[in-house]
Amino acid sequence: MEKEKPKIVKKIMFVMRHAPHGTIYSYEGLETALIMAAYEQDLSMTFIGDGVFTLVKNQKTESLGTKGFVATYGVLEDYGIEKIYVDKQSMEDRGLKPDDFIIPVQVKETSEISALMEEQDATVPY
Amino acid sequence: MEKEKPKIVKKIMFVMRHAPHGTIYSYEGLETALIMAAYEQDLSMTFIGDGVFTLVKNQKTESLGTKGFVATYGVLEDYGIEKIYVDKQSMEDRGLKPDDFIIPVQVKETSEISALMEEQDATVPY
Amino acid sequence: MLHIVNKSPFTNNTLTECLRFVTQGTVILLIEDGVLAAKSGTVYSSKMTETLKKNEVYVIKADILARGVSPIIDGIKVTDYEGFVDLVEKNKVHSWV
Amino acid sequence: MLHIVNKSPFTNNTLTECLRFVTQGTVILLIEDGVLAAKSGTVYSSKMTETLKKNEVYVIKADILARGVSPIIDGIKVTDYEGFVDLVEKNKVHSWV
Amino acid sequence: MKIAVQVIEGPYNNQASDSAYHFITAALARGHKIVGVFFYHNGVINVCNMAKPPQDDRNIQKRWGELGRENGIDIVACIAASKRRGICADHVIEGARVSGLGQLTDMTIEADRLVTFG
Amino acid sequence: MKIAVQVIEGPYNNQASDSAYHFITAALARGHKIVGVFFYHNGVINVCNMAKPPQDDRNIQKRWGELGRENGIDIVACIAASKRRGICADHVIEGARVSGLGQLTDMTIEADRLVTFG
Repeated sequence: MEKEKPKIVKKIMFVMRHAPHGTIYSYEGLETALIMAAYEQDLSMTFIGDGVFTLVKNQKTESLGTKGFVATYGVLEDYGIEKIYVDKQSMEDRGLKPDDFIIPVQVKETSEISALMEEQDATVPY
Repeated sequence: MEKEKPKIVKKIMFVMRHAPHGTIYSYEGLETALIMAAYEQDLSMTFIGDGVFTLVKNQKTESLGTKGFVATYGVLEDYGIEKIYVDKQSMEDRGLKPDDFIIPVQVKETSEISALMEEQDATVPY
Repeated sequence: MLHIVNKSPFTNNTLTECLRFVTQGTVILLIEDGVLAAKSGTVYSSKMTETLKKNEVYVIKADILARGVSPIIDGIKVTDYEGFVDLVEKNKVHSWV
Repeated sequence: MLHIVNKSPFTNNTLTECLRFVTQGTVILLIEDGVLAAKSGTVYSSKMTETLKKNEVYVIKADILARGVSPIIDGIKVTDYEGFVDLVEKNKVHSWV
Repeated sequence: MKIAVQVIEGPYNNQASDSAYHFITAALARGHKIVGVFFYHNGVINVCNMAKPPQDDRNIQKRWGELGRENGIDIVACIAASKRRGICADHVIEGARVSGLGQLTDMTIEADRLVTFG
Repeated sequence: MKIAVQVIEGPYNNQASDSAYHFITAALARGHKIVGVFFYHNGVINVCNMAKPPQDDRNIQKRWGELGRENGIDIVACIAASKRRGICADHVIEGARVSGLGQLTDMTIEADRLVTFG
C-alpha cells in the first residue's frame, strides 16, 4: 500500500498488558500495530503482566466460536515490527519460557524495559 | 407507587465490589436496588472489597462535574432495604471504620457473609 | 454454593477475594481469563493447590483451549458449558464479576 | 518519565506492576480510582511510603475529594488538571490503563 | 429449572456475551427454561442492530436476536443504561427490546437461579 | 506543546471520558495544542449523538462535540471498533467523525505527547 511517507520517524512502543480473549485489547491493539506499521515509524511491542499470555502457542479458539487472531501476531515481523520484548518477571511469574511463544521474542529485565520506555516518543497502551 | 405484588418473596442480595466514581457499577447498581425495592422482596446489600469505599462520608464530586449519587444510598432504609452489610476485613484493609460511613451498617466477619450469601435465592453482583 | 470467577488472578484480586469466602462444599468455577489460575507452575498455583484440598475447582474446556493453558494443576476438573449448567442446577450461584 | 495509574491498588495489580518499572526521577500520577492508593492507614500505604523515598507521587485533587480520601499519606502532592498538564509537559508519559 | 441471565459488559470488548450465549444454549439443550436475558451497564450494547463485524467473525448482536426469536426468550436491555450511553434507541435488534429494571426484577423473582456474566 | 489524547473506555461506564475532558480543557487553558482525540475500544461510544442522560447529569457525548467545534479539535472514533459494536454509524455527534486507525497514527506522530485514558 502506497502511503505518503511523513518525514518524521518517531519511536513508538505498544505496551500490551491484557490477556487475550477475556477482553478485546490485545486483538484491537494488534489492529492498531498493523495499521501503524504502514507509516514507517520506529515501532516496538512490549508484553508486560498478563500481556505475555498473548503470544502463547497452541491457542485454539474454535470451541469458543471466536476469531483466532493470535496467529496474526506472527506477521508483525513481515510488517517491519521486529522489536518484540517480553518482561522477564511477568513471564516467569506465569510459568512461561521463551519456547512457549509463537514468535521469537527478546526477554528483558525490568530495568531494561524501563530504559526502553524512556527512549520512546510515545507509548500506546492496550 | 402501586405495584401488583408478586406472591413470591425471595431473598436477594446485592453484592457491591466496585469503588465509586471510577466506574459506574455502584451508581447503576443503586438504581437497580431502588427499583427492586418496590417489589417487596427480602433485599439486602453487602459491600466487599473496594465496594466499602462507596459509603464513605464527605464525597464531594462538584469539581469532577459528575452527579454525587452516594448520598442517595442514604435513602435505602426508607425504601425498605435495611440489611446493609460491610465485610470487616475489606473495611480494615482499607483503613476504614464504621464511623466513616454515611449510614449505619452491620460489620460482618468473612464467615458470616459466606453464610448470608448461602441463604440467598439470588445474588446480584455490581 | 457455586462461585464463578472470570478474571485473571495475576491482574485482579477477584479470585483471591472469592477464595476468602469459600466454605466446606463450595464449588469454584473458573471461566474466561479466570482459567489462567489453573495453569501449573505460576506464582498463583500454590494457592490453587491449597484450595483443592478443601474444594472442587472446575474450568471451562473452551477457555483453557483458547488460551493454550497447559499443563493445568492436578485435581482441577475440566468441564464444558453443559457441565457449567449442571453446576448451576446443583448449586446456588454467585458471579464474582 | 511520568507514569499515570487510574486503578485501585486493592483490586488491580496495575500500580504494583507500574512501581516495578519506576526508576530514579520517575514521577507517578494517581488519577480516578488510583487515588485510593493515597489513603493512609491501609494495607497498601507502606508500599506508597516506600515509593515516596525515591519518587514524587501526585494525586488529582478532584479525585481525592470525590472519594472522600482522608487523610492522605504524608509526602504525596495534591494537584489539579492544570498541574497534570504541566507534568505531561515536563515528562514523557506512559498511561497504565 | 428456570434460569435468568444478566450480562453487564459489551459485546466483543469483553467475553461476557460469548460466555452467556454458550451457557444459555447449553441450558436449553439440557431442557432448562431461560426466563430472560437482561443487559445492563455496557451490556446494553449487545442489542444494537447496526453491528458489522469482520465477515470471518461472529455477529454477537444478531445472534442474541435469533436466540430470542427462535426460543421465545425475552431479551431485554435496560432503558436507563441505554439512554445514558446514547445507543440503540431506534436500533434494537429484532427479537430484543429496551425496557426498565423492573424486567430484571421480574426475571430474578421468577427464576430459580440468576447467573451474571461481566 | 502538541498533545494527542486517546480514550479507550465508554462514557459514564468509566471515568476515562471525564478525566480526558478535564485534562484537555486544562491543556487548552495552558496554551497547548490538542492535535486530536481518538476513541478506541468501547471508547467509540463517546461520539454517539443519541445520549439522554438524567437532566441533572452532564452530557458527555454532547460535550465532546462542543469541544471539537469550539476549539477546532479533531475528534475521531475508530471505524472498525464502531462497526463491531454496531453503534454510532449514522449517529455521530456534530463536531466528531468516524475514521480509521491511520488517524491515531497521524496524531501520535504529530504530537509531542500521547496521553491515553482508559
